[in-house]
Amino acid sequence: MDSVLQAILQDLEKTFAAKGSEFRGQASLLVPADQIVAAAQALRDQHGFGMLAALSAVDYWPQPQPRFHVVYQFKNIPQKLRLELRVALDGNEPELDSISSIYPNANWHERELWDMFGLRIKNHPDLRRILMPEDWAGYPLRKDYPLGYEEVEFTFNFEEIEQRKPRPKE
Amino acid sequence: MGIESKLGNLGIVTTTLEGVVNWSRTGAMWPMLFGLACCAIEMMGSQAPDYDMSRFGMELMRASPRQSDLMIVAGRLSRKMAPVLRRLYDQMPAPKWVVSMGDCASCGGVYNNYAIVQGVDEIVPVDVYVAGCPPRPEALIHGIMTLHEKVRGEKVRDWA
Amino acid sequence: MLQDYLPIVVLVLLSTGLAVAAVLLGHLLGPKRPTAAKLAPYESGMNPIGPGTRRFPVRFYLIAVLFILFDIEVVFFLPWAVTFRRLGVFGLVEMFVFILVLLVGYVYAWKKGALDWE
Amino acid sequence: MTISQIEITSDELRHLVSNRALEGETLLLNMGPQHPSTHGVLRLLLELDGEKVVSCIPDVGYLHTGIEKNIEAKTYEKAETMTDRLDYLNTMGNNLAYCLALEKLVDLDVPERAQAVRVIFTELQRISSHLVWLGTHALDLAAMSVFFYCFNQRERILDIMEMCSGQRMMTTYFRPGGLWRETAAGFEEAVRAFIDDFPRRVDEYEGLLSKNPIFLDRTKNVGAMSAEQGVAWGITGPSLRGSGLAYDLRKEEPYSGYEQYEFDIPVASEGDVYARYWVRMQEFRQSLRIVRQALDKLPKGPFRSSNRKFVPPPRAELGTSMEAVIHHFKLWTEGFSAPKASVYVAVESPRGELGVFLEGDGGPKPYRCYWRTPSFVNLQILPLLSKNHLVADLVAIIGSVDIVLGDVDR
Repeated sequence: MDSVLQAILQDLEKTFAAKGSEFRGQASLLVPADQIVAAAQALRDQHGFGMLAALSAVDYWPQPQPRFHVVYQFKNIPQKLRLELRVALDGNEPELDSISSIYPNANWHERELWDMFGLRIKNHPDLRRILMPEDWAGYPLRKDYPLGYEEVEFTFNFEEIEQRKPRPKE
Repeated sequence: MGIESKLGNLGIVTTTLEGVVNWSRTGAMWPMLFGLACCAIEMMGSQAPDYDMSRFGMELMRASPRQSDLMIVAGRLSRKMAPVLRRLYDQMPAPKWVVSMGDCASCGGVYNNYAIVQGVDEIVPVDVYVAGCPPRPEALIHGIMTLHEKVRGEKVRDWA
Repeated sequence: MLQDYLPIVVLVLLSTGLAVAAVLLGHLLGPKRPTAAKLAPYESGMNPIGPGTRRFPVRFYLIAVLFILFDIEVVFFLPWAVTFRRLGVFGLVEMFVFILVLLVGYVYAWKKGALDWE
Repeated sequence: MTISQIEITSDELRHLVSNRALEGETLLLNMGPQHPSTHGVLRLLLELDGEKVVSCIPDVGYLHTGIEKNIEAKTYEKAETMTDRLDYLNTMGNNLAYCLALEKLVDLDVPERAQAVRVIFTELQRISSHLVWLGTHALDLAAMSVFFYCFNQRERILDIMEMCSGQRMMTTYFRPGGLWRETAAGFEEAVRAFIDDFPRRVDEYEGLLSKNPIFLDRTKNVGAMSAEQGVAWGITGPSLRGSGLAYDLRKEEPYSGYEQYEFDIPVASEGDVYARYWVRMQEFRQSLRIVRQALDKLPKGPFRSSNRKFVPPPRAELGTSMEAVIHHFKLWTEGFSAPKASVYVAVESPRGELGVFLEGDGGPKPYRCYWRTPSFVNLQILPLLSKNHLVADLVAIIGSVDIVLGDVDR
């Protein structure tokens, strides 16, 4: 991790009470949930991270304390730097502030977080499901959501599965 | 095909009504442009000059269901897309057939999960299943040839 | 004299007859299975928003009229092109006058801005 | 009869549609999932004032396949077959991104020859993906013959891929630690024959389109995008390079040996549909340059790393050494396990930055594998680009942003 990124990390750790870490040369910063909008604003304006490359979430299901980690990947194009910001969220229906006012492309990413993980995003311009049908129940990418697969048909259970398989209404 | 086969060459060809109608239906069966995913690229590949599906009367991929006779479901059908597929199938005029191209359309394929309809035959009645992920253009054309044989075998009773 | 027009009459009768026959046979013999879904307007696979017949801006009508105008102009070229040799220079001048008149109309429409969409 | 009596289907909320549409003055139209020029199952709710697009609301998800959920249910090695179907025009690129992320997570080395062959195949895949883009983009603008020429050339590339990996599109040819198998005999001759013959074809396409007045009218200053807009919206790839910013991950963060090859990044400045077209046409030639250099100095040596903890031993060894049998058994039943950490690796796919966020939990199955796909991000700017354009220009803009719906919906 080169020195410029080191300096940025120290500065962010002080101002936002964050905890930096490093793995295989990639810097990561754990920021408290309510500081995320300020941190994103600082990253873009002071440190020149112009692009929000990726925004996703990880579900540590059985462990309720920080149940979700929302992971932001920022990219500083002029200085060729990448930084990962993590936000820990607790409980099954967590809330999160939207940064789509700072990075416009966070709009769809946050809609996907809501759709796939059920993270309610506050003051998001248009929070709807993006990938699943509107009336879909449940949040698919959560660890406690079953993969929802169809039972594999063998010769011994072929008949009963055939009955249960929906037929096209002609 | 009719009596001239017994009485020798009468200079005219006699056939049955089924023979003529089925021949005309297999002659120009226009598929509907309904590519979903990776199989759609292979379907475009089989429409392109190297494999040229138009040799079998499939010259045009009609965009609207009103002018197409065959629906090739090329790709994986997601739960959100299922009602759309059913609506398109309903909006096709009467003599219509369905070819389910690829494993994902035929049985859900590698995706045995919440998002993919496990086989298009849950939504629309399928005539020919083409296996492969994605099936080679030759496999798709072979599937269409089997469909043509099936259509040639149809009887008047089926149309009633 | 009447004999000369016989082929045209036969042509007209034959063509309209064939067209009408095709449509009529299709209408009479073809199976009709209207279902609610089949009759719904097709909107690339989705539930159509609003009825099929909706109010359209007048610019479409303007473009349609301009097209008809210049299409008929082309239709008049055909008889001229067929008898081009026999008409000779007189036909050429006559046709250029005809084109000139329509050109004035075209330039007027162009300058008035009827052609671009705004 | 105002529009409010017509129930707008539940997924179109009224706050997105302007009130002119509610009074019925502008026309609400679905450019829906089944449309010849949406390059897949993309649905655009268009609000039209005559032919002019007042606003366009993309609605994606019609090809959502739950790939990330399926990856979490498979071991690291088996999960790679899921990656082929993501961006089905860039299967080798997806494999490369997944393998690089995995190799970084478990710190696995890749021999020189495997890196060079990976570069050759990724560039060939870029050419084949650009060929499909060019074919369908020109088809949308009524140049039908270009579609046939492009697909004819694409078959040559698919033959090379089938020769080595046994499959035309879903290759899964790259494996963690290198390649699945040594390249087939006759591989170098086939690739050399292709790169000797292909430049003539690119000039042919340029001759057909670049100075064609109809094509120029349809593409010049349509859907212009500035570089700042692009970066703010996270646009990457040829769409951003068309607006004047030379941001190419093969140069920014060289991976898999890209720093050895010298090639330049085509950049245009206008940022309109023609600029993006021009950038991709130059990328044909740059990819050929890379393949030629990689082929000339293709090193000999092993095609896969010899680290037995992650790479199953060759079958010949199974007869002689006991450790090989143990490794073989462990790797093919339970699979190798990765440390409890996360990694983000981004590669340059033909559409932009393709990033893999891979998180391991110490077990043999990926805990979370998020795909930052370029089409998902590039599509967000479509409403901005298509404002106040005609519907015909919207078709050209969709073609120029080059989205693949498998990429968008994952």
